Amino acid sequence: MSDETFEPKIVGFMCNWCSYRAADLAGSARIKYPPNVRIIRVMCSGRIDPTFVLKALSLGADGVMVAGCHPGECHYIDQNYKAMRRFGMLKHMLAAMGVEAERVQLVWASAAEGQQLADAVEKLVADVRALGPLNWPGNWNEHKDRLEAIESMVKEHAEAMEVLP
Amino acid sequence: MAERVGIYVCHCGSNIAGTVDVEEVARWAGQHIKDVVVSKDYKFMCSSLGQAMIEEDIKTKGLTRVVVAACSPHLHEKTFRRACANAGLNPYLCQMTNIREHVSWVCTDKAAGTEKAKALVSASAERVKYQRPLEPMYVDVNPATLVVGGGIAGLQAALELADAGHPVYLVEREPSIGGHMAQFDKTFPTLDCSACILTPKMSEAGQHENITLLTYSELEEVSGSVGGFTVKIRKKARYVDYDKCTGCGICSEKCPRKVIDTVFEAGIGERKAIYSPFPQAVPRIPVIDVDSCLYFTRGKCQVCSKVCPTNAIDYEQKDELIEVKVGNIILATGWKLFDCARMPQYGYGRLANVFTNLEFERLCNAAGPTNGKIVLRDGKTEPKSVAIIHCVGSRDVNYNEGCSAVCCMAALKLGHLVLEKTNAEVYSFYIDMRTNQKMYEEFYQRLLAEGMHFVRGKVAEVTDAARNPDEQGKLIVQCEDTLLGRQRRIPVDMVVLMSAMEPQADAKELGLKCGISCSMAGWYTERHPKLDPVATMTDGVFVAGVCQGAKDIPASVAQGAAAAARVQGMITKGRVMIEPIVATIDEEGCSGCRICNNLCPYNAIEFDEEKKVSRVIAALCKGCGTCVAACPAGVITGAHFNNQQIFAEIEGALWDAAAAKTEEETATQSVSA
Amino acid sequence: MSKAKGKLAVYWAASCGGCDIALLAIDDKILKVSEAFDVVFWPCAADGKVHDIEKMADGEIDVCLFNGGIRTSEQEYMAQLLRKKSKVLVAFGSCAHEGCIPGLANLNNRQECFDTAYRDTPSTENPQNVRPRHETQVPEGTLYLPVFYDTLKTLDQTVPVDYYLPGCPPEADRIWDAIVAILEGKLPPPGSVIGSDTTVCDECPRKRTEKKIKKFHRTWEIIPDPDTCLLEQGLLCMGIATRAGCGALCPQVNSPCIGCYGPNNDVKDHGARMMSALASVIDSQDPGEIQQIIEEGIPDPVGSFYRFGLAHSLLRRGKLAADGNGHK
Amino acid sequence: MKYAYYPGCSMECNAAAYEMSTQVVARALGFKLVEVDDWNCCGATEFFSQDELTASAVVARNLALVAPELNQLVAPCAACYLNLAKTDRLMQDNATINAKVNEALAAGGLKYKAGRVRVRHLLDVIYQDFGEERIREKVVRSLEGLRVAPYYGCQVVRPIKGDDSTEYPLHMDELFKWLGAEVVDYPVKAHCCGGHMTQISEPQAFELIRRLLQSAVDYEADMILCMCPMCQLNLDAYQSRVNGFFGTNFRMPIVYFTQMLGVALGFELKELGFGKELVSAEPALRAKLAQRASV
Repeated sequence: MSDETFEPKIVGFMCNWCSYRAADLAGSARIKYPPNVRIIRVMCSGRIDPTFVLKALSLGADGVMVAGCHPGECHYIDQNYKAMRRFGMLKHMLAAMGVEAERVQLVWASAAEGQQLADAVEKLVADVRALGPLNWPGNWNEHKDRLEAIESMVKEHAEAMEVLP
Repeated sequence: MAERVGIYVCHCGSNIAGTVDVEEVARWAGQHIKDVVVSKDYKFMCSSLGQAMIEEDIKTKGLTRVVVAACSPHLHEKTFRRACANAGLNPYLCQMTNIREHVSWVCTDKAAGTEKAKALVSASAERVKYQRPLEPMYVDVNPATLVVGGGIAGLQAALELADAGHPVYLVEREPSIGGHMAQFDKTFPTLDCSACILTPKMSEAGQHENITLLTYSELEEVSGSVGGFTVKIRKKARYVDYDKCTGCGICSEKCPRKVIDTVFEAGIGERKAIYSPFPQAVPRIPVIDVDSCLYFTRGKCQVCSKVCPTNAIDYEQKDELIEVKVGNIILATGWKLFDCARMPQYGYGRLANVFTNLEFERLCNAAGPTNGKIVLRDGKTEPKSVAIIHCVGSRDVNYNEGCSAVCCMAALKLGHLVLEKTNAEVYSFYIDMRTNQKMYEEFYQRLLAEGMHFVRGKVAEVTDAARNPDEQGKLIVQCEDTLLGRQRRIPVDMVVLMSAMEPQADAKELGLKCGISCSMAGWYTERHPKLDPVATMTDGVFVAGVCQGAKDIPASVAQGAAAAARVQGMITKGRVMIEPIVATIDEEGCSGCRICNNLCPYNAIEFDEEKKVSRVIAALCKGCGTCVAACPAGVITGAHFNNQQIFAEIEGALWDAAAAKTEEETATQSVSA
Repeated sequence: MSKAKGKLAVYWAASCGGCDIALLAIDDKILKVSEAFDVVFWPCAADGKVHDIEKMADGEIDVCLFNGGIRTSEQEYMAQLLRKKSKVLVAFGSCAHEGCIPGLANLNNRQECFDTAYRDTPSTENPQNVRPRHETQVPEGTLYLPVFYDTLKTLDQTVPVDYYLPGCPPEADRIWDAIVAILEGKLPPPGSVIGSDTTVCDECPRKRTEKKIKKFHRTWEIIPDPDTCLLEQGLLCMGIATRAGCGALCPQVNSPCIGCYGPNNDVKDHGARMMSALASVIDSQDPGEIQQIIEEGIPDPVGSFYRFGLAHSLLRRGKLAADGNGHK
Repeated sequence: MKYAYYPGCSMECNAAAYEMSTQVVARALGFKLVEVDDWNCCGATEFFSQDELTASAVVARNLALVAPELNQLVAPCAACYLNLAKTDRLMQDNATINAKVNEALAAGGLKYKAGRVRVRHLLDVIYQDFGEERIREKVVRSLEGLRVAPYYGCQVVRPIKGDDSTEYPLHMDELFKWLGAEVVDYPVKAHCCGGHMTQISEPQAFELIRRLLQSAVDYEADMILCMCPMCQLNLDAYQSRVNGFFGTNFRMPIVYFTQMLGVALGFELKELGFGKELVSAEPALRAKLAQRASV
């Protein structure tokens, strides 16, 4: 994939009360931002499980946005602090796995911050675009010689033993 | 058995169809998404015809799941859930895809918009297959209502509800109800006296059998939810026994300690250390200001106690925390004045004869510190010329971007009062004259006829740096007159700053307690700016008056009444539906590790010491899902947002990104092939 | 058990061999196994030839206990062969189940594995820098070694697996439970893990209360109280997120669970579950402090949370070099 | 504390007193000013209006030359400060200019990532980074009794919005209150000094200068404090011409704020460049501060 045509695929996990509504507001206000983020709604950023982020990356997402209400402004009192802690833990682990920090970003946006959310999307997309595709599933595809080696082994054994078609 | 999914893509006129090829999305979904048996596009899905189409398909085509790709679920989720229910499908088997706010309105390129819409539809379609039927839960509505704020909006709301026969708790931070309206002299455009129209309402509220007045009190904590809130209120110590005091006022009269009254008199008048803010205060029970009271600060005096005929003074009184149970809450907390010292170029605080509009209201008010005489800061000189500067701290990106809505009319009113009471020339410096309500423009015309001078332009500065003898000793208002197209310097004796209305300093904090948010400007966010202006995103919490946005008295009254009407509707209905989105713990799988026990702010998770398992109390659970994400054994399920559903949604959203996997899968098959 | 004897195969791929020993740890019950089965293939214990297996009819082997992950083309071939010849294929032990310690090498690529094994370890004496190669020319012709992969795969990432027997190694009692289930035909639905679906906490006698963690300790830093939950003492005990079945062996001897039984049913990613649970109870609301607690307390997050499950996790491995296949 | 330092051309000749006092004050407060190696013209006042892109490229070269380990650049001259800050802002906001400027820089083997360097005026550094407590500690000769009129001019306060008010700035006022001076509430503190109008239309320029001087006299100030070489030049050098033009008799000393800060920190007048101003500040200093120390 050449850089000119690389359109990052990004999954955004957003809480029902603030960040999802910020995205709604960005829409109502016709604020334009890159179309790369596909938003998945959860009730609270506290629902966001690191597994979701890993799942998205493992399926080929180039980046992930985790968004919630500002700290201290959670609709569920303080559950977004749990999101903050999990994000810190996840970030630490992803760094060890070699995933660039810019690919997974934590964003706080209140329901009134349509512009801020749009800006955050713009930044995330620009950051990921600069890093290039992640293509995580491609990461565990083996070199071509693996297939050849198995085929030659199958052939060798088949010829010797005449067991396999 | 495979689900039978129906997909409905809305054009929303051209709102969606303008930047998303909706026909293509529907066609693609029908061909590429598994288990889709119907995929259609339609001009307006939310119309009765659109809904009927879905209902018809559910019945005739045996749909078991429905996806509606249209606007935000916050707008129409209920509509489509109802349509499904009408056709006998559990409403929670319907999923909305937001391709308007999240796609068509934010995209510029139609091809990109169409691709994004496909991904979102795919996500919903994969998710909806795993959705489970849910039964809504109902709670009874407590008929009592809490109204926070005793200004005109809150008063109106409280009286409407009380008159309808429902109990109301009216909480007010100051010693008396009345709010800002009690400070004003006249009201525009009719010029009737503010106190004359307000005080009857105040005393009505004070005497109403259904209203419990909680003045000098503040909201401490809110728990529970719509229908059944529990509210903790701090009744601050007045140091006066509420039951013994008759409100005779001798204590204030005899109190030797005078202080500047920065609240009611806006800093230009005085009050005593034991005081009732104004003569018509409701209740008439005074309070002791401990920061200035001689007894509290120096340990001696006690004059008030000695003169009180009913022994009502109680220096030992403590703050009291009370708890009330209500079904709904109306916030009508009003506003505060912009701090004009933040615009030093206008000289407030530096130049003596620069006043705020609130100070000037008190100056004009016959019950105010000057008995209604308009005089300079020296307390005696009548000004010969007065400049009224509009938009101070409002319509200014450096302070408040929005318009304060009332200042043009208030400036006209103050101008009229100056013309009426003095011989001064009056200059109004305005950016735009906004007089767009009933009888407002007529009032503007009246002031033009009365001889008030109007200069269109934003004032650059108010200075005492004179350039010629005429300016010597005056305040010079420097301004570009945009109608004349030139700079003007107008020397005056007195300047009145029409200061912006700003949200209360603790508006955000109070909003959080009640679970509602503020706009960027700091006003409470209504559920819908046009169609639902007094409800909020939190069921059972309503807003009225200026706390929702700057507005004048008639609009505040209308909102107060509107909020009361909404609450009455809830009370009459008797019960409200709450979403069955709650967590459940599989007790078989729970090993009692107790990770989740500390995570719930509503204490909805209890630990069974005997069985060594944790359990969710459904009635307390608000469905945030934090415990679901935290459970290390994965045995907590969040209804409507379970792992399976979200994983499927992620997979669907990335339907076009998973290509790299296929190569691997084909490679593993070489032996068995 | 009067019916005809079944056929049993046991195979060893990328693993330490502990699983073969564990099979013997069922003690004299092994005799009952041999009463019920003819062992047709068990390279670790008895002589056997691949071509004997190749000559068998498909599905001729009743049960194959396969331990070890898939690191080379030969192992992949054997996995495919045994899958084809066996009615029931059991991923036996943590390596076949989730990659186990050999899977931790997925943080590196082939080149780095070879550098470590053939150059960097202190005990290596390899002045000519000899490395294994797939093809080697000798006068007699070409010799082949299996291809060594960049990424270790689990058995079920290679071929369909019927049952999993978790553990590093599986506990003798659990092995016997599984054998009994096989003999009595009382197996759970295919695809299941044979074992409990609760977590180690269920078997752990320590006292647990609500959790709040201000600091994580490494095992050598503190001597934990013997009666209190180890996690509550700041030790990174994986027991909360790890399938029961071992009888909480490690916590019973004052050592935190390291997670060898893997996660319980329906959990997609063992490490993520653990991270999520652990992070949730960190006792701080300050982003800087949170980061400090995490980074100082858990210097090796992958080794801590994915010690056994990296190859089977959602990401499966660390990021490879830019050319995509690790051939730096 | 260490900052990159961009002196600009004025500091070398007509504002030598500013440069001298800046260096003395920096040493006394313990911060290091590392001069940008091989700096060039800041574009002065008019260049940006003539050719924005070329001006940006010329100015950006200075930003690019800031040593990589430093991320704050201090400019004492108001025009330099504004041009440097404006260029950085322009490059951040305008991708085209950013790209073209970097293209130009690349020709000289340089590059500049917009936003890397925070451009600050000297007053802001002293006011914010040292702050009241530390400055008060350093005062050895209080300016008590001296009435000063703080004059900010235009370029430092506008249009780049800092932390001070853009309409009625107060930081210099506060700084001199810490030093013990009586700060007059100088209402024309951010008005125009005439700028280059002196070269175009003297009557216009003289009127602007007269207003500033008159206001200082009205408020009984002993001197006007400047933070811009252009302001100082106009108010000081043209004062006698203004007197001639209007028949007035102004004798208002115009000095740099760093000079008076230096006095408060206990330095000798000579070290601070006093004596270079045309309307001597010495009589005022002697009269007001004589009894305190060896002025």
